Amino acid sequence: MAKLPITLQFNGGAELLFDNKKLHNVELISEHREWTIGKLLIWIKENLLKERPELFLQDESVRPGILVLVNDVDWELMDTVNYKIQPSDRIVFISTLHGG
Amino acid sequence: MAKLPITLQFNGGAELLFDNKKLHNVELISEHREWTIGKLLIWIKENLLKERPELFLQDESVRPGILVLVNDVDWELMDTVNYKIQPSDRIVFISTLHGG
Amino acid sequence: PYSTQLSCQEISRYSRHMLIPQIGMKGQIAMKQSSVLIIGLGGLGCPAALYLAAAGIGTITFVDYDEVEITNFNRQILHAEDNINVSKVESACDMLQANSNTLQNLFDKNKYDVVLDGSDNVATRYLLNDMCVLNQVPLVSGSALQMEGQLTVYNFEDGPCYRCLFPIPPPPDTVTNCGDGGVLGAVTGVIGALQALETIKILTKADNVMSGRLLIFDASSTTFLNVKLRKKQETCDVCGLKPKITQLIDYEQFCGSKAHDKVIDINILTEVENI
Amino acid sequence: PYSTQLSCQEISRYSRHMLIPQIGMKGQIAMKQSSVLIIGLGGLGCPAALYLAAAGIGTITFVDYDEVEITNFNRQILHAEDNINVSKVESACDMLQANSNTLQNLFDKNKYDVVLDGSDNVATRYLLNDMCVLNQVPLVSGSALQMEGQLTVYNFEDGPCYRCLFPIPPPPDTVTNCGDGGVLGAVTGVIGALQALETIKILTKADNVMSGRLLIFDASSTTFLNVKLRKKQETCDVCGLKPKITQLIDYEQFCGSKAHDKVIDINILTEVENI
Ligand SMILES: [Zn+2]
Ligand SMILES: [Zn+2]
Repeated sequence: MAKLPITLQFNGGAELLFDNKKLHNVELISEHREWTIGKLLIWIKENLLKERPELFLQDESVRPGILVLVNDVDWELMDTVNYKIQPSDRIVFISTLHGG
Repeated sequence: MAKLPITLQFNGGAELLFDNKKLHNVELISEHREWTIGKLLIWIKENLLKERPELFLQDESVRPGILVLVNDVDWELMDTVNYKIQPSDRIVFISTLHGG
Repeated sequence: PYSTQLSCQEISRYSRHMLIPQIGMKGQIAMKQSSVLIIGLGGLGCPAALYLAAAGIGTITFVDYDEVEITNFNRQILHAEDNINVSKVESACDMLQANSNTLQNLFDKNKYDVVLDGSDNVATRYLLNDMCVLNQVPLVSGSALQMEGQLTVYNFEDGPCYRCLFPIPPPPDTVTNCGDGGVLGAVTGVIGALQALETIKILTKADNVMSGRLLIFDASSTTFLNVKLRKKQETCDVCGLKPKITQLIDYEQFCGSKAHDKVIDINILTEVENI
Repeated sequence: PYSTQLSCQEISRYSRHMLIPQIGMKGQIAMKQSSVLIIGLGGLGCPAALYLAAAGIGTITFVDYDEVEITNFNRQILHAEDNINVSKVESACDMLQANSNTLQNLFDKNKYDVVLDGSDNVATRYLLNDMCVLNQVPLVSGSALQMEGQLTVYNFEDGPCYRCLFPIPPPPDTVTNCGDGGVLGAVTGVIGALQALETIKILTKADNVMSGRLLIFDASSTTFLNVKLRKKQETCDVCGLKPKITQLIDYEQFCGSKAHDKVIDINILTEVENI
């Protein structure tokens, strides 16, 4: 049961769903299977997300308007929900802003 | 003769002494001895600095007004000229600006 | 004069720009010959307009449907206090001592080199994106809320457009505007000045335009994240290989929300002035 | 009114700030009761002054010894075109509709909560640093040249002062000023707005002030480097354990150079106005 330490970051208002805390250092327990971001989203829903999951998740992905970044790179370039999480990865969930 | 690849960066006008090039990827050849920043300064003088070394170096260190950063940390916190360079280090030499 | 394209007075006025190697006389002439459209004269549009006017852009066109209110003064630095209830476009033109010239179908009659998005709602952002893709104009996009700001350039070279990143609009109840959430003036100042910078870089054909990258500014820690974005998407509804959107649509319906903050009247662009 | 310390009009005016959790009513009242000194009304001082005035800082004092020139207009956005040859302090006060009030020995008569350094030469920077250390006031320092800018806060809590970082002034022939090298207005806009931000953070007792850190802005790539600096140095000549400097010295002699850009008359602070 190896441990997979990663950093989660929420910005652009997404942190409001997580006790207004932007940085979360978490340890995933990796039994046999690998951790993908898809799996991480479910873990977040079950472990971190206190209320109104529909403001964060939709159809097994993030809701429209949230951008996911893996080590400062758009997850679209990293195979999105299928990306295999590595130790020390920093995964950022950023809600885009529209004000001006 | 192991190779020690590092990135050198010059900013704030210091790049003018280096062909106006801000980023330099270089490989130091590490024979037996370790490379310190003190030794690197001499290497820079002999290999990269084309003219007027006194605008960059003074008394075996950088001239007043230049700040040295090792992986985004002030070299004063890293033992200055005695810091032992590690592979992939990014060492930034920044000339402070005074205009407004 | 040193140049047939710049007067002696212009050379004095812009000398501190022309001394910069990346700008030079060539860049200054390019800026003089350029035309920029600024949408929204709020927290972002005000500083962006100030710095673009100060840089000597030849023609700047403003669009804003709103009037000046007292709640704007914490950040909308172009509007004078006696201009409460005056249109923002007039108020900005007052301040920049500009001429006025009302227009209707902006893109029909004009070729803009850059559009600068300082709007404050999702519907306008999709509208401007599609307008820029259909007219092949780069879109310098800024946004801000509370203590955060974001900056990127859409539809520039092989970089993505807004729809490449966000094919589906966010659910309306997840969107907070500045009227509800507040915004720090200095944050809009940083982002607006950065929008002016990117505009100048595009006009002067500089390298490293913020296309395919997103700058995320967190003012509460004074940190900037610079992240790499996807390229233009082949599947994009407007800039992709088989675009479904080939003319402007009903953006309020598409987003399920009004362009509530009134930066722009989606149907008729009424208040427009050039400087 | 909701508060005995803010009028209804002030509550409307600053509502977009007071909605921000990190500011709130408490922060707004703190800003109203604060006094900030801005040195230099050039490229940095202009946007900083605009955003601080817009944020509702109670008293802002300007110092600048210079007059408005045509070469300033690429970046010094507070000065109106008809104000050529007018003092910069007067010109800024015109624009911000401020009252004027001439002072002499600023620090003798006033307690500033923050000093904002928008000066443009080495001698003034050492003078302001020592003045702030001797009077225990944080110094929000910005600088810019061509396409680069730098920002940090000196003399705040256990962070370093300017002399901790730079005990010895740079050789005069290594210093380039904006008159020689040029500077992009949008770059001074970004740094000036960030100086306003840090000032507001200090006044509202926010976390993560840019003390012990340096922000390095490269506009040619739109990248920001945020680096960690040394702490206050025990050996520092002015803020250390055994300071050698216990009163102001001759800074032009110390630096071997004139305060050439005339931001401040080192001997007599002549042009000063409060808003
Ligand atoms: Zn697209
Ligand atoms: Zn010190």
